[in-house]
Amino acid sequence: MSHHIIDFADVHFRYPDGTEALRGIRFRITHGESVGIVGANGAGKSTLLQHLNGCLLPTQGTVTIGDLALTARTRREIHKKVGIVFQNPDDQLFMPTVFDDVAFGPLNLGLDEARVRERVDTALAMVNGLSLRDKPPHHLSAGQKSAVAIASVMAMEPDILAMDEPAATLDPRSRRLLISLLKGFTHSKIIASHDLDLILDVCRRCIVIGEGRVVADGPSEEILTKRELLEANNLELPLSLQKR
Amino acid sequence: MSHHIIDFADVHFRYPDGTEALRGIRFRITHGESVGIVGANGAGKSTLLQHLNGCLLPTQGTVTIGDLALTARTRREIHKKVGIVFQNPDDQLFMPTVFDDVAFGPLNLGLDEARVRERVDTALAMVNGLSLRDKPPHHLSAGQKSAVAIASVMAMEPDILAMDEPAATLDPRSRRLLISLLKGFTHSKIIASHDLDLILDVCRRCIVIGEGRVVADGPSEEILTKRELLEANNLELPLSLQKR
Amino acid sequence: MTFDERYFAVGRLDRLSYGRSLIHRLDPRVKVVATLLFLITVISFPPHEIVALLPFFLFPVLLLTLGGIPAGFILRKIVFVSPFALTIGIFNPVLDTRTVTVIAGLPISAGWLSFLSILLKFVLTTGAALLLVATTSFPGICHALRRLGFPPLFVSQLLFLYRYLFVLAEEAMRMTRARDMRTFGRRGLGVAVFVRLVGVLFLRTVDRAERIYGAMLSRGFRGDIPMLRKFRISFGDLAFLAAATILLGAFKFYPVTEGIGRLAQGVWP
Amino acid sequence: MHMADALLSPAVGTTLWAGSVAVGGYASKKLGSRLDDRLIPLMGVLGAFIFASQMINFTIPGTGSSGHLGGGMILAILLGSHAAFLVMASVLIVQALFFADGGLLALGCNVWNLGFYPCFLVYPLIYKPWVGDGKNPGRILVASVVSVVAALQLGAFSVVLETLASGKSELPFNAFVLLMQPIHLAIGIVEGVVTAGVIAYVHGARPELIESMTASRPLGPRVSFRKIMITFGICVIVTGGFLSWFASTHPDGLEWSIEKVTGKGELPEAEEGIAAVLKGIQQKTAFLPDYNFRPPESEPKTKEVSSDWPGIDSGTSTAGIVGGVIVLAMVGFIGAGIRFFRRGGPAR
Ligand SMILES: Nc1ncnc2c1ncn2[C@@H]1O[C@H](COP(=O)(O)OP(=O)(O)OP(=O)(O)O)[C@@H](O)[C@H]1O
Ligand SMILES: Nc1ncnc2c1ncn2[C@@H]1O[C@H](COP(=O)(O)OP(=O)(O)OP(=O)(O)O)[C@@H](O)[C@H]1O
Ligand SMILES: [Mg+2]
Ligand SMILES: [Mg+2]
Repeated sequence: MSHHIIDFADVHFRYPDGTEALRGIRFRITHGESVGIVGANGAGKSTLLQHLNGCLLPTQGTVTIGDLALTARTRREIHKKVGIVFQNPDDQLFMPTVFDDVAFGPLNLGLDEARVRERVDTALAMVNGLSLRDKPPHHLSAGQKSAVAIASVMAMEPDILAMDEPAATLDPRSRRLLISLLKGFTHSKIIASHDLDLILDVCRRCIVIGEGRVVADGPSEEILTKRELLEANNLELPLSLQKR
Repeated sequence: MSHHIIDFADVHFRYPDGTEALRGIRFRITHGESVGIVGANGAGKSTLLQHLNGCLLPTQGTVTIGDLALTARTRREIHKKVGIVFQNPDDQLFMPTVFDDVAFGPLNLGLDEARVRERVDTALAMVNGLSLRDKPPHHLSAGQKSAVAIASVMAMEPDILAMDEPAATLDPRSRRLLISLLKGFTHSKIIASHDLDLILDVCRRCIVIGEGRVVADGPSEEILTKRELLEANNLELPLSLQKR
Repeated sequence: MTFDERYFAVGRLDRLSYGRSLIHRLDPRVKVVATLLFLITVISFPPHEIVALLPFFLFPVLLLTLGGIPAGFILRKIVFVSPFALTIGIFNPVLDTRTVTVIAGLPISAGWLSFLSILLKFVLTTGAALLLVATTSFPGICHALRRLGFPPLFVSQLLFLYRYLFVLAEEAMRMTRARDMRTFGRRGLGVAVFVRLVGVLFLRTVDRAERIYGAMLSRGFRGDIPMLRKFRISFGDLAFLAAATILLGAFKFYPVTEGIGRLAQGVWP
Repeated sequence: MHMADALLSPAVGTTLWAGSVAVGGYASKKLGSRLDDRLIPLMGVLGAFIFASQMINFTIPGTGSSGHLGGGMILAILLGSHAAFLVMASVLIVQALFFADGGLLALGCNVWNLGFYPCFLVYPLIYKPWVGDGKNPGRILVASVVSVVAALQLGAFSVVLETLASGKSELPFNAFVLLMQPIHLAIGIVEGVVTAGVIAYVHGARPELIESMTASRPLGPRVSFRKIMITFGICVIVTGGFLSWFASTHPDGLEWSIEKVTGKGELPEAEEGIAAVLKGIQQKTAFLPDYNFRPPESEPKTKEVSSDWPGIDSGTSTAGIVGGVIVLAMVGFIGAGIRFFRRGGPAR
C-alpha cells in the first residue's frame, strides 16, 4: 500500500524570522511502521510534524506522502490521509461542544448523520471521554482537552497518525489507555515526545533529532539505551530503565 | 513561623456552569513542607492551586494562609506570600521583555533599583536563563518560557511556592534542572503533577485528590507505592519503580 | 500562513527595534516628537508640490543607514499598504487635466503633479511611521507616550496589547489551521463555523485575561505598572531634535531643490 | 477605510487629533474614576483579540471571497463605550505603527472614524435601545447589523469629508460618496451578521460574562439624557468646527463639489506669517542673492491658477528638475557613505 509511505528527502525549513528549524531531514517510513521522534527542547520536532500534512511547506527538499509530493496544491488531498494531534489541545478544539468538535471532521467528509454519531461515540469511547460529550471545551481540564483532541482526530479514521507530545497532560491511566490505543492502531504512526517510556512502549523505531538534523535512527530498544547519545541530546534513559 | 502555614478547611468550589470541582478539601501544610498533589485528569488539582492565592475564592469553607483567612479583602496581602507558576507560561509572562517581567514583582514590592536588578539576575541565573534577559517572551521556545515563568516567581522570594505541571514541556535535562532547583527551595512548596517520579524526587508528602476530595495524604514513599490506591485514582506506580 | 506572513513581517519589524545603533539609543520622546514634526511639515506642502519634497528623503535615508534598517524591507512594507492612497490619488490625473507646464515638449497636467505629490508624501509619511517603530521599539514608544502625558491606564493596556498580539494571533492561526485540516472543500469554511471560532477565541481571551490578572496580583500589582527603565534626555537627544527642527524648517521655508538646481545651472549652463 | 497621511492637510489632521485626544482623555478619566484594575489586562488582551480574530477568515456565500471581523462595534458591545474607545484607539495605533495602515497624523481621523462613532454614538443611541435586555437573538441580529452599518457609514462619510477638506484629492464630493458608501454598506451587512453571531454565541455560552461586563460598564443600561447630549455636543462642535473651517477655505459653497478643487489657502494664517517673516529675513540677508528664488506673489500668472500655485514657468521647472536630481543623488550618496563607513568601521 504505497499510500501509507512517508518520505522526507533533504527537508530544510526556515521560519520567517530566519531560524533554521530543519536542516536536511532525511528518512522514509513504510506502511505500518511506528516511529518515535525525540530530541531536546527546540530541536525541531514540532516543526517536522507540521510538515506531514502541509501546515508548513519545506523551504528546500521534498516531503512525499503515499505517492503525492507535498505542495500547496496537494495539501487538501493529504489532509484526508494524515491526522495530526498538536502539542496544545486548545489549538485543536474550536467548536462549542465536545460533540460538535469530534463530529466536525466526519461531517465534512460528507458522512450521514447516523454514521457521524457512531464515529463520534466510538472515538470518545476510545479515550474514555463519553461523559464529556456535551461539555464546552473551554470548561475542560487540561488532560480532558488532550483526550478530546485525540478523539477528534481518531474520528476521521486517518491512514497516518501523527502526535506531538500527546501524553504531556494526561494522567497515568489515560496515558496507558493512549498507549494501548496507539498499539491497536495498525497504520503508520509518528509520535514526537519527551516521554521516552511511551516511545519505548509504542514505537519500534526511534529517530533522534538535534538542531534540525537526524542524529540517530534505529530500533527503539537500541537507541533509547545508549546513554551517551541520549545525554548529548538533553535526554536521559527512560525512567523505567533507570535504577532507583 | 505561622505565616507559612496553609490550611484548607472543608473547601468547596463550584464553577459558574455548576461543575463541582472541589467538594470538601481538608488539609494543613506547615512551614518547610514539600507536598505533591496528584490525581486523575479533572480531579481538581488546578482548581485547588488557584485557591492558594485567591485567583478563585471558595464557595464554601475557608482557606487560611499564615494567619489570614483568604477573602476578597485579604487577597492582596496573601499574594505577597504565595508565588504560583501556572500551567501555561504565556498567562504569566505579561511584560514586553523578560527583564521587565522578572522585575515586575520586586518593583511592586517597592525594592530599590539595585536590589531589583540583583534579584532579577539571581532568579534568571537559577533557571539558566541569563542570556534571555532582553528577549521579548513571544520569541522564546516553550521550554524557555517555562523557565522564565519560574524565574519571575522566584524573584519575588515567596514564602510559599506553588507549581502546576511545571515539567510538562521540559526536556529531560531541563526537568532535572528544575528538580534540583526545587530541592534547593527550603520554604513550603506545593506541586501538582502527573509526573509521579518528579513528585517522588522532590516532595516528602503527597496528597491524592479524587473528584474534588482528598483521597489519601501521607509520605510520598508510602503513597506512591500503594498500587491499588493509585490505580483507583487513574494513577500508577512511578515509572522508575516499575519493572520492565 | 503564519502571522508574520499575513501581516507582512510584523515580527521582523519588531525584531529590528532591538538594535543598539546610535538612532536606537536616542530617547523615544525625542524620536516621537521629531517624527510628528516631520509628518506635519511634509503634509503641509500644497497639493501640487513635488520638488520641495525631495530633500525630505534625507531623513528616512539617515534613519535607515544609521539605524542599520534594511531599506528593501521597509519599501516592500510601504508598497504593501499603498492601495488606498493610490486608489484615491489616481483620480487626480483623470479629473484635473489642466496643463501646468511643458517640459521638453511634454505637457504636464496638474492632476499628474498632485498625484505624484500624494505618492511622495505617502512614501515619506508611511516610511516615517515604520522607521519610528523599527528604531524605537513599541514599548519605548509607549513609555514616551506616558511621559508625554497620555493616561497611565491607556499606556498600560497598550503594552498588554503588544505583548499578547503575537500570542493570540498565533493561537487564532493554529485554530484556523485545525479547522482547515478537517474541512474538505467548501464545507465548514462558512460564517456559521467562523462565528463559533471567533466566539471561542473570545471566551479564551477573556479567561486568559483573568489568569493574567491573577498572575499580576500574585506579583503585587496595585493598579500601576512600575517601570525600571528611566529615560533621561541627554545633550545628544536635544542636539538631534534641534538639528531635525532646523533642517525641517529650512526644507520647508527655503526652496532648497530649486536653489541647488539654479546653482547647478549657473555652474554648468 | 484607513485615512492615509498623504491625503491629509495639517489642519484637518490636527483638528481630528485634538478631537480624538479629548474624547480619549474623557474616556480614561471616566474609567479611571471607577477603575476596576482587572480592566487593564482585559482591555489589552481584547485589543490583541481584534487582531487575532482577523487572522480567521471565512468564505462569503455566493461570492467566493473571504471576509473577517472588523472591530469597533463588537468591542463597544462587550466592553462599553469608554473602554472600547480606548481599546480601538490602541488597535489603530498598533496598525499605524506596525502595519503602516493609516498614518500617524491620520491616526486622529481614524480613531474618530472607527472609534468615536461606534463607541459613543451608535452603541448608546442605536444598539442599546434596540437590543433591549439582550436575550432575544433576533433583536441582537437586527441591532448588530443596523449598528455596524450605521457606524461604517458614518466612518466612510467622514473619510470623504476629511479627504476633501484636505484638498489633496481632486475627487468630486458626489463621486467620492458614491465610491465609499455602497462598498461600506456591503461590508457593514456582512460584518453586522458576523458580529451578531459572535455576540449571540458568547451570550449563549457565558451569559454571566456579558452580564458582568454590563454591570461594570460605565454607561449603564439606562442611557442618561445628559450623556447623550454631551456626546452629541462634542460631535457637533468638532464636525461644526471642521465644516466651518472647510467652508471658509472653499468660499463658493457647494460648487467645490462639482468644480475641481483648486487647492486654495492650504496653509493656516500663522504659517503664512512665519513664511513671510522668513522671506523678509532672506531678502535682508541676501541669501544667494544672484539666484532668482520664486517670489510667489510677484508672479501672478493667469487667473485660474491661484496665488498658491508653485508659479511654474519653464525656468523654475527646469531648475526644479535639475535640483531634484541633484538632491536625490546627494541623499543617496549620503546613505551609501554611511553604509560604507558602518560596514568598514569598528562597529563590525
Ligand atoms: N513560529 C516560529 N518562529 C520562529 N522560530 C520558531 C517558531 N517556532 C519554533 N521556532 C524555533 O524553531 C526551532 C524548532 O522549534 P520546534 O517547536 O520544532 O521545537 P521542538 O523540538 O518541538 O521543541 P519542544 O520540545 O520544546 O516542543 C526552535 O529553535 C524554535 O525556537
Ligand atoms: N472554567 C471552568 N468552568 C467549568 N468547569 C471547569 C472549568 N475548569 C475546570 N472545570 C472542571 O472542573 C474539574 C476540575 O478541573 P481541574 O482543571 O481542576 O482539573 P485538574 O485536576 O487540574 O486536571 P488536569 O490533570 O487534567 O489538569 C473538571 O471536571 C473540569 O471539567
Ligand atoms: Mg514541540
Ligand atoms: Mg490541571
